[in-house]
Amino acid sequence: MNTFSHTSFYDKTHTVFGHHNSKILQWIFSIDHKRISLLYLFVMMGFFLVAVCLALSMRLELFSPGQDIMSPERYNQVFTLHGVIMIFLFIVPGIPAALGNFLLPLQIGARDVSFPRLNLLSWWVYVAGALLAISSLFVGDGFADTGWTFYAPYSIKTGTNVVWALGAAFILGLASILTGINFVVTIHRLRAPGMTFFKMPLFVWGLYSTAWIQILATPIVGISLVMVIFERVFGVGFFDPTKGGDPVLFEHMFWIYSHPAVYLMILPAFGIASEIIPTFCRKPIFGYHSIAVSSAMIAGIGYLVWGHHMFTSGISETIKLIFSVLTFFVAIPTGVKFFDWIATMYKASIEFKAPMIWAVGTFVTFIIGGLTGLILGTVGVDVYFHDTYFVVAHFHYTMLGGVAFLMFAGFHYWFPKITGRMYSEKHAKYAFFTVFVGFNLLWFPMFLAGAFGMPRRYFDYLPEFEIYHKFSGIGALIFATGIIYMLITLYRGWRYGELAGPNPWNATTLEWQIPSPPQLENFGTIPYVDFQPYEYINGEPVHKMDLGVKEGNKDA
Amino acid sequence: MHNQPEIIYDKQGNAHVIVDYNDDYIGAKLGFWLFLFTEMMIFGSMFLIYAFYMFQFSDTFVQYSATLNVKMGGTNTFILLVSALTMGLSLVRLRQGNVEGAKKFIWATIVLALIFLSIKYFEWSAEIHHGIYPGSPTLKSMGDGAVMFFGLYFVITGLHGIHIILGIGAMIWVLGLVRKGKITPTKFVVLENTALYWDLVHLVWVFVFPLFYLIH
Amino acid sequence: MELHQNEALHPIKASTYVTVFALLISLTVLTLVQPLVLKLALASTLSIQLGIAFMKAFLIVAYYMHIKSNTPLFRVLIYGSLAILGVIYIIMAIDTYYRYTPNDLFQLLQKEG
Amino acid sequence: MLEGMKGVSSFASEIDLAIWVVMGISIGIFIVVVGVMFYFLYTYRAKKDSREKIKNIEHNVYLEIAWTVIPTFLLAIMFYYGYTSLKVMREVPKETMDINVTGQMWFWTHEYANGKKTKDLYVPIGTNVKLNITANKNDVLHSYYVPAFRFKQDAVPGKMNTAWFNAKELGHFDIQCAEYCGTRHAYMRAKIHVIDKETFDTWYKSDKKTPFDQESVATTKHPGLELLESNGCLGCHSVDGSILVGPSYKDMFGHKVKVSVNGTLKEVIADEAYLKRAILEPDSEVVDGFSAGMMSSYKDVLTEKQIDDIIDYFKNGQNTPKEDIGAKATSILESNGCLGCHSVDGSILVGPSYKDMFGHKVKVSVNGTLKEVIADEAYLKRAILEPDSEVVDGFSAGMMSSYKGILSDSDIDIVIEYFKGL
Repeated sequence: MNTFSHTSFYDKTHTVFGHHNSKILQWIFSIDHKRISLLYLFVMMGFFLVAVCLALSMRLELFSPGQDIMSPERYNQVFTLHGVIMIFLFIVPGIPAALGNFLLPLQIGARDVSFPRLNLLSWWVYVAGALLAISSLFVGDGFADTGWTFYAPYSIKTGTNVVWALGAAFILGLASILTGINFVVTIHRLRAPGMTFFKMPLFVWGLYSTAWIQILATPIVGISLVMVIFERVFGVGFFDPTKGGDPVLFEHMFWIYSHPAVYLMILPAFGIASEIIPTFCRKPIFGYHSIAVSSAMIAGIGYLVWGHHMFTSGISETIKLIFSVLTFFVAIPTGVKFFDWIATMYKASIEFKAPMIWAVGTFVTFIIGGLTGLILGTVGVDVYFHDTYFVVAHFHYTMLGGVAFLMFAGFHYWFPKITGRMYSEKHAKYAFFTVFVGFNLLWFPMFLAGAFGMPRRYFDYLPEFEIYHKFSGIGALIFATGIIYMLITLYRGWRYGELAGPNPWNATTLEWQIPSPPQLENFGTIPYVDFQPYEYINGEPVHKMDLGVKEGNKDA
Repeated sequence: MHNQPEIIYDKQGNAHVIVDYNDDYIGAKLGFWLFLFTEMMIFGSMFLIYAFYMFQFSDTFVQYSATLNVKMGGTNTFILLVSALTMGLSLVRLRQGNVEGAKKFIWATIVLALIFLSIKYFEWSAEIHHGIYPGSPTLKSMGDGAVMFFGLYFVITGLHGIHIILGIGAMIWVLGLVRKGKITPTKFVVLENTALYWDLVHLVWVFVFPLFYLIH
Repeated sequence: MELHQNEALHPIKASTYVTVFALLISLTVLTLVQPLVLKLALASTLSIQLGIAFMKAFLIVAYYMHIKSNTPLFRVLIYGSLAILGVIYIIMAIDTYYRYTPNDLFQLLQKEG
Repeated sequence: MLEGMKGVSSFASEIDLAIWVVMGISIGIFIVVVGVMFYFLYTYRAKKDSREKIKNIEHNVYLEIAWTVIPTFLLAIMFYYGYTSLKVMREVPKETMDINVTGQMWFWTHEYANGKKTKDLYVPIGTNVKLNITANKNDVLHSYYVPAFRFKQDAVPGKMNTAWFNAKELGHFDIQCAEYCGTRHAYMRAKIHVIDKETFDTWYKSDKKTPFDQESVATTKHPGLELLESNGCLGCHSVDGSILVGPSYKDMFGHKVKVSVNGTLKEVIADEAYLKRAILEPDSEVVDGFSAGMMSSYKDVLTEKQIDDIIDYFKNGQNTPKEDIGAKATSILESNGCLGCHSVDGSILVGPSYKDMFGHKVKVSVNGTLKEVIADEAYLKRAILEPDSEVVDGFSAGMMSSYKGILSDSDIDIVIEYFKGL
C-alpha cells in the first residue's frame, strides 16, 4: 500500500496494548477511529450479504405457492434471521459505526473520538453479539422463529433458541449505546475551536441526533429483551398472560425503542444526502439551519410515535389518535429536509457523479417510502394495511431504498477519502441502475399485494397473489446482481483505481483538506473554524486549506 | 500525550485551546453522565412496568406490600444513605490531598455495601423459604397480582443488587488505581465517576424503597 | 492548569455533604413514619411517598452529584432526558387508564351525541 | 385478487374513501416533488457556462413557511380521514348479534350466543355483528383480518378486543391471521359466509354443524372428534396419518411411541394414562422428531369428561365406520370441490349425482363407443383417477381432472365406502 506519498493510517496505527508487529493484531486492536470504522464496515457488509442471501431464499420459496425449498419452520427462522441481521447487525450500526466513525472526527477537526478505547470495545462487543447470534443457529432447535420483533408470548413459548437471539440483540444494543455515548461527547468536546453547533457539517448533526436516540432509547428495549429472557429462564411472568402479564405491554416496550430506532437509522443517512447535494450542486445548501434543527426535531418527536405499530393491538382509541397526530408531526421536518435539498438544486450547476446519482435515486424511492408511511399513519387506513405486504414494501422502501441506498451513496462519495483511489464512474452508474430497477421490481408489487390483502410473514399464500410474488422474485435477482456489481466496482477501484488526491470532488468540509487516505491523528494543524461548512463562490470552495500532518514533524 | 495544551489563534489573534482527547476531564464526566442516562432509562422502564401493573392490581399490591420486611428495608435505606455520604467524603478528602483519608472512606463504603447485600440476602432467603420466588407454585396460587408484585420486587431489587455488586467491583478497582498512583488529588475523574455511579444506585433505592415497602 | 479549571467548575466541601446528609435522613424518617401515623388511601400514600422521594432525588442530584455547580450543559441534558421519560410515562398512562373501557373515546362521544 | 376485494361491510366505503384520499394526496405530493426535482436536475445540469450562473440562495422565509404550512394542512386532511374511518369502525351499534371469536394456534373458533361452535363464521346479511375477539391465555397473539370487510383486530391472550361489521352482500369471504403466530401462521385461514336471514335462522335453531349441511351431522360424529376439531387440535395433528406440526392421531392408540423425557429417549405405549399426560403436560414427554413448546397445556381448557371423550375417540372412534365415514367423506368431497359438480341428492349438476350410483349400471362411452358397466369399486376408482377414460353418457369429457396425487388411497376408499350407502 506504499503507493501514497504520505504515511497513511493504513501504514501506521496505535493499538490498545502498545505496538504489535502482527498486521492482524494491528487491525483488531487498533484504537484509531478510521481502522475501527473499517472493521465495522467489513463485518457489517459481510452480514449484509448473508442477509441478502437469506432474503433470496425466501423469495425463491415464495416464487410459487406451496412448499418448495424449505419447511414452514425453516422459513420462519430464515425471516427472523434476516430481520435480526439486517436490523441489529447491518442497519443500526451501519452509518454511525462505519461511516460515522470514520468521518465524525475528520469533519469536526478532531484527531480521534473522545474515547478511542471505548470505540474499540464497542466493536468487540458488536462482534461478540454477532457471534452469539450466529452460534445459536447450531444449538438445539436452531435460531429463534419469532420474527425480529420477539413478540411475547410466542417468544416465551417457542422451543427455538430465543434466549440466545435476545442475548445477542441485548449485547448489540450495548455496542450501539457505547458508540452513541462516544459520539455525543466527541461532538460536545472535540469540535475545532470556533466551530459552533451551527457551523458543523450536516452529517455531524445527523450523527448527533442519532447518538441521542442510541443513548436514551436502546436501554428500554435492552431491558425489555432481558425481561423476556427472565420470563423464559425464571418464569417471572410480566408478559405471560397465564400469570397475569400483558403481551401488549411488551409491544409498547419494544416499540418505544424500535420506532425511534427507525430515525436512528435514517437521520445519519439524511446527513449523507446533505453532504452530497451541495458538493455536486456546487453551491451552499439551502436552509442549513432548518435541516440541522429538523434532525433534532425528528429525533425528539420520533420518541413519541411508537404506538402507530399497535393500532390493531387493542390499545385505547384516544391514544391511537394521539399517536396518529404525532406521527404526522414527524413528517413535517422530514418533508422540510427534502424541500431544502430540492431547493438547493435551483440555479445550481449539477454534476451527475455516482454519489449524486445514488442520492437522487434514493430521493425517489425514499419519498415513496415516506409517503406510504403517511398512509400507514392514518389510523383507519392502517387498520386495513397493518401487517400486510404494504407495510413490508413501505419499510423496505425507507430502510433499503432510503438508509441503505444513502449509505451506498456515502460509500461512493467518501470512497476516495477512505481508500485514496477512484472507482470506475461508468460501472458505478451501471451498478446503480441495476440496483434501482431490481429494487422497484422487487418491492413495488408488494404494495399492490398488500393493498389486496396479502398478510406478511406468510410461508404460503392464496393463489391470487402468485403474480406479485413472481415479479418480486425476478426483481430480487436483479437487485442482488446489482449489489454484487456495485461491490465488484468498488473493490476494483480500491485495488486498481487511480490515485484520487485529497479533494477529488472539490468539496468544502474539513475532511477534504487533508490527504487521502488520512494519516494517523488526521490533522497536523487544526484550523480555527469561523466559516459555514458549505461555502462556495461560483461553484468553487471559498476556503482551501492544507491541514495534513507534515511528514517528519511528528514521530511515533 | 500532549502535556502542554495545544493552542491556535484566530484571525483576531485570540488564543483557543484545542481539547486533548486523551486527557479531557469534562469529556470523561459527560460520557459518564450519558451512561447514567442509560441506567436511568433502564430503571425508568422498570418503574413503568411497575406503574402499569400497580394500576391493574392496586389492591393486591397494597396487600403484599404489607408483607415485606420494613425493618430490613428501612435499615438498608439508612445504610445506603450513609454509604453515599462516605463515598462523597472520599472524593472531598482526595481533592484536599488526603489520599489515605480518601482510601479509608472508600473502604467504609465497600463495607456498608456488603452489609446492604447481606441484609438483602437474608430478606430474600426468608421469602424464598416461604416459597415466594418467580415461577414458584406458591406464588402462582396467590393470584396474578401477587405474581406481578413479587416478580417486580425480585427483578427490580435484583437488578439493583447487581448494580451494588458492580459498584463494589468499581470501588476495588479505584483503590487499585489509587495505589498505582493513577488517581491523584489532581486526577480524580475516575473516583468522581464512581461516586456518581454510587449516587445513582442510591437514587434508585430512594424510589424502590417506598414503592415496595411503604404503600400499605 | 486543568486543575484550576476543575476547581472553578465545582468546589466541593465536606460541610455541604453533611448538611445534605442530615436533610436526607430527616426525609427518610418522614417516609418511615408516614404509614404509621397516617393511614391513607393508596393514592394519597403514593403521592406523599413519591413527593418525598422526589425531594430526596433532587437533593442527591443537585448536591451529591454536583449538578448545582456544573455547567448549564449538564442541566439541559438531564432535564431533556427526564422530559422524554416523562412524556413516555404520560402516554403510557393514557393508554393504561383507558384500556379497560373498550372504545373509550367513541363510547364517550356516542353518549354525548 | 382476493375474494371480495369489493368492500362488503357497511363501513367499507368510508375506509375505501379514506384510502383513496390519502393515496391521492400522497401521489399528488410525489408527482409535484419528484417532478420539480427532475425539472431542476435537467435545467441546472452542469454546462460550460453554468458555473457563472450559480446563485447562492440560502434562505427564503416565505418559501420555507409555505412548505411547512401546506404539508401541515394536507396532513390535517389525512388525519381527519383517518379519524372518521376509525370512528365508523369502532362505534359499535347498540343492537348487535354477539359472537365470541377465539384464536388459537392455527385455528379460529366462532361461538354463537346459543353455544354453537363453528370453524367458519356464518352470519345473516344486513345484521350488526359484534365480535368479541380473544385468544386462550396459554396461546399467542393472532389477528383477525377480513380484507373484504376492511377490518383487522388482534386476538390477545387473556384480553377481550371487539370489532363489528354489518355485511351488505351475500358471499364467502376470507379470514386470515395477520399477526405472526408460529409455524402454520399462513394456514390459519377461515371464511365468513354471509347468508340470507331465513337460512341463517333455520340453521341457528337446528343442530346442524353448518348451514350448508344437508342433514344434521352433529350426531354422526364422535364427540371426541368434535372436540378435537373445535379446540383446534386438528390444526397440528391429522387423523389420516399425514404429519403436520405434531404427530398424527391415526393408529396412535395402543402403539409404541418414542418420546424424549428431559432429553433422554424412551419408549412408551400410548395408553390412556400417556395420552392424558400428553394433553395436560405436553412438554413433559415430547414425541421424538417433534419439538417441545409447540403445544400448550389443555389443563384449563378441557374438562375431565371431554378428555375422556377424546381418548375414547382415539381408542374406538377411528373404527366406528358408518357414521364417521359419512362425515369424513363429505368433508373430503367438499374440500376437493367434488360437490361443486356432483350432488348427493340426485340432482344433476355438471356431473352425475352420487346418489344411487354404487352397484347400479351406468352407460359410459369408451373412446366413442357406448358400453354398460357396473359402478363397482374398481370402476369408481378409475373414474376418480382417470375420469376421461370412461365418460358417463350424457356428460362431456374433459370437465373433470384426475385426482391422482390429490386424494390419497385411503381417502378414495372412504369416499367409495360412502357412495355405497347413498
